Amino acid sequence: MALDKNQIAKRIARELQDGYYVNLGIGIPTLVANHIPPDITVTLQSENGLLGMGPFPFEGEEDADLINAGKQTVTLLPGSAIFDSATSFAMIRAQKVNLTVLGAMEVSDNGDIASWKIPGKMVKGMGGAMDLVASAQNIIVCMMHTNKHGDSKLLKKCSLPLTGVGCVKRIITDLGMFEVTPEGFKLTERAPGVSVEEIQKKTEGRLVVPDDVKEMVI
Amino acid sequence: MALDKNQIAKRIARELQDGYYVNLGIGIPTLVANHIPPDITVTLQSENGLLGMGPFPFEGEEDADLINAGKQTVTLLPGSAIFDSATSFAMIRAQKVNLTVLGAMEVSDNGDIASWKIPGKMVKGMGGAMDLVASAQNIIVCMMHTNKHGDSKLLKKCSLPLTGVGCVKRIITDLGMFEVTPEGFKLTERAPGVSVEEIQKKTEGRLVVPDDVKEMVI
Amino acid sequence: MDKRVTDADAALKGLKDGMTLMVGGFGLCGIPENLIAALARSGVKDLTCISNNAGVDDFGLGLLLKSKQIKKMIASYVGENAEFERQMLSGELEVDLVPQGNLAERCRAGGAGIPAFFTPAGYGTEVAEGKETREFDGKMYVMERWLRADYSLVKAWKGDTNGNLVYNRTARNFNPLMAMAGTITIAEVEHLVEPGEIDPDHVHTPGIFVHRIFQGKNYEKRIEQRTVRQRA
Amino acid sequence: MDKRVTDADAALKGLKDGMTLMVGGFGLCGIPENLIAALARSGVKDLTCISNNAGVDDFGLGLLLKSKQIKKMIASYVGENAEFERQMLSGELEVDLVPQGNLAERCRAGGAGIPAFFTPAGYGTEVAEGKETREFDGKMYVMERWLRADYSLVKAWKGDTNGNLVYNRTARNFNPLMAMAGTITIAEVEHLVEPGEIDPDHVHTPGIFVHRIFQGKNYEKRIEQRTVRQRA
Repeated sequence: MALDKNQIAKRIARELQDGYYVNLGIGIPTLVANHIPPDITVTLQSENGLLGMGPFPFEGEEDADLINAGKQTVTLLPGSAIFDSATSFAMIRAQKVNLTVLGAMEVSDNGDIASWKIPGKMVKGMGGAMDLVASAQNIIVCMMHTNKHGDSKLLKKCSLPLTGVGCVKRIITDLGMFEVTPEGFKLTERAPGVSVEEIQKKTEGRLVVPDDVKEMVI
Repeated sequence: MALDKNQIAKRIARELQDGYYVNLGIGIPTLVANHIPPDITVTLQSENGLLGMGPFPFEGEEDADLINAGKQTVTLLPGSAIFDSATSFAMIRAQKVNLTVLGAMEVSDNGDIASWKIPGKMVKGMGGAMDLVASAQNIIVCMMHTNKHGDSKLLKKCSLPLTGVGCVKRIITDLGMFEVTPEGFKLTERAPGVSVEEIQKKTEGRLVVPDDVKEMVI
Repeated sequence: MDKRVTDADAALKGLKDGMTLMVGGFGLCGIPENLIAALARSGVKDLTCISNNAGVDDFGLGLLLKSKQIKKMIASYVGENAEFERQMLSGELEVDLVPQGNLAERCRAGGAGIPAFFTPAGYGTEVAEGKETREFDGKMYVMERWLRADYSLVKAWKGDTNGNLVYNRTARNFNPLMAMAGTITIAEVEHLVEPGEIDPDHVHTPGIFVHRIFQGKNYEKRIEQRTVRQRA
Repeated sequence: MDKRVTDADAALKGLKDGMTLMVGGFGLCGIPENLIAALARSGVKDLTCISNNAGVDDFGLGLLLKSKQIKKMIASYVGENAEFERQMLSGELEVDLVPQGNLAERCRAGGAGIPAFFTPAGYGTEVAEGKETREFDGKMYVMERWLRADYSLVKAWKGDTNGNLVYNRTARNFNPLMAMAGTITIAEVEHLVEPGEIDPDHVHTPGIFVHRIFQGKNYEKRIEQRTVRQRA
């Protein structure tokens, strides 16, 4: 059965390591924060200028001056730091942030990503996504495997304007987990109950299927 | 009679305007701070990261963590600010500092300045001087008119390695005040009792002498 | 140097049609509410506004979009504003979308006298079209230019009459960078204090960058996404 | 993430001959005294040191010059150190003199992922020889590259175990910039505190830039130019 959003977030959380600084994008990536293993310390960076982001505030304790990059009210943890937007992207470009998790509209089998624009239709802007993907040493994209028309979002070539080129290292969809390799998307884990055949059918880009593809443990 | 160091500083101080941010170099320029007219507010910037520099501390109140660019112990005035070296030179390059006063070994009649190196002999380094002269909108150089051998320091062309090109706007020496113009050094004021002839004799670079050169009022 | 002016209207003196403005804030967090309201009142038009976002339909820069005072918008994310999207898609509004980190660095560069620099963000995408690219140490970069403004409008939590500013929490964001890059920088603050009341080590924006300052009033500080958790 | 190590010697783990180090401080103000002493004890050699100054003959980086542990020095002003001048003029020591503002900006660039930028300082002088120059808006600029270090050694007044740092007065200087630019950044602090004891708004160097931290001891904090005024 395909993964739901929380299961995707939970699987991504297993990629976290002790001491990591992590930037979580808007949407599913935000949910990763709910699943950080209790035995490790992970520090969340929010690109509007916050290191050490805590959970949402209790009702009545919201502070309009304290938000994350998704404009949500958040809190500070002991030992957090505030800085301006230039310093925030300084630490991103200098690869001090160990892992970036973000959503996408399309990914191509050479690691290109498109996530910010549908020409003539949707023009919200790229926010910090272009900076993050061009800089991060480790990027995980999480998204649904297909769009609402059932078309694959794992492509030979992105059809939408790019956010970054050759930058995506790993992808998690509702159907499985993939590494971007010179040969294309390498299937490393499939969602529980999802067949290799279904994934093959729903992947337009080059897909590499190793002999033994384990089922994902959530 | 030629001006002494304090008189030079006093004359420079008359160039200050209300609201100016000023960077004073090491040596004679530092003395300018003692002659700021009491009816104007001038804020001193020190390039090691200090805005609103106060006078030397009282004996026993020196703080090793509070020095100026000359490594002298100083104090803070109410409303001062501390910042890092990159921010300090940001404000210098962005021309937020209204006036820079510094010393020199040589100045040429097109506004070049040499102040940091005598090849094979003296190599102390340029410190912040190259940044200051390349950035400041208004630079006053103050120095003795001749070196200890009696040779002119106002030259056609600097013989020493340059600190900056075409940047000096005004020069004050012990003999007079000069503007750098396309025609060369224009004598605007002569030191009390110093003759135009003496200045002509001691100036190697092109000198423009207007019909009526006033005596400097200290 | 006492830089205080009476209010937002007085602070905008000299601001003319066609000028380029930087406006601090991230979303509605840390925006100069009083100055934006005064801009709307002033009727000044054909503005080029540099701001990370464009407000929402009825608040922040959205107010100036509604009144069609903005000719061109330079921003990184404008997804919160339907009127913006309409004006952009219809061609009424010129828009230059800039990666957020590039936007921040370009503002800082403007305030730091750095006319151009190389950045990895946007390489290989349409935002790099027509721009110089270059390889350094095996990685590709795009050359970006500084941004500067005729007027920079920023909001701080506290400021002294010398112009020294202190921001509160993530309301800091672009404000210190834009403060650096204005030919005239105007700061509105929640608390205007006398010189000496801010520890020099706590100053975020040194006063040299600020030309006019006043204490704002009636702060609405609207929250865009009120997210809370339940008490156990 | 607890980054504390026991002392300066433990902090230098992994530092090897031939490495490039940044060392914070301006003159003797804000230098990492404990780390410099530990470097001298360690005997590590052939170092390239990036620091605004080179200490004095018997203190600061002067200690490492005397013991000939430094192969190359990148600095802006070295006039306080006779041994330095001797080694440089004799050719024992490689020296790269860099305008102070360029040095600061190049360190920041290294810590900000900006591989190159344009600066006016040094244009037309020997420091621009062999470098690309370019005109922007009618003014000439020189292209300068980032500086980065294998280890950055910085000194702060206060730090927490997450690595967040606060500097005191002008002992700040190059420290925050060098902290950004180290592959491994080590901070020695006068006061090591627990997370939560520093107001997040007062942090000068966010902990993400710092990899190891310890509380230094026996600070000498030597004054180079003791200037005082008489009480009236």
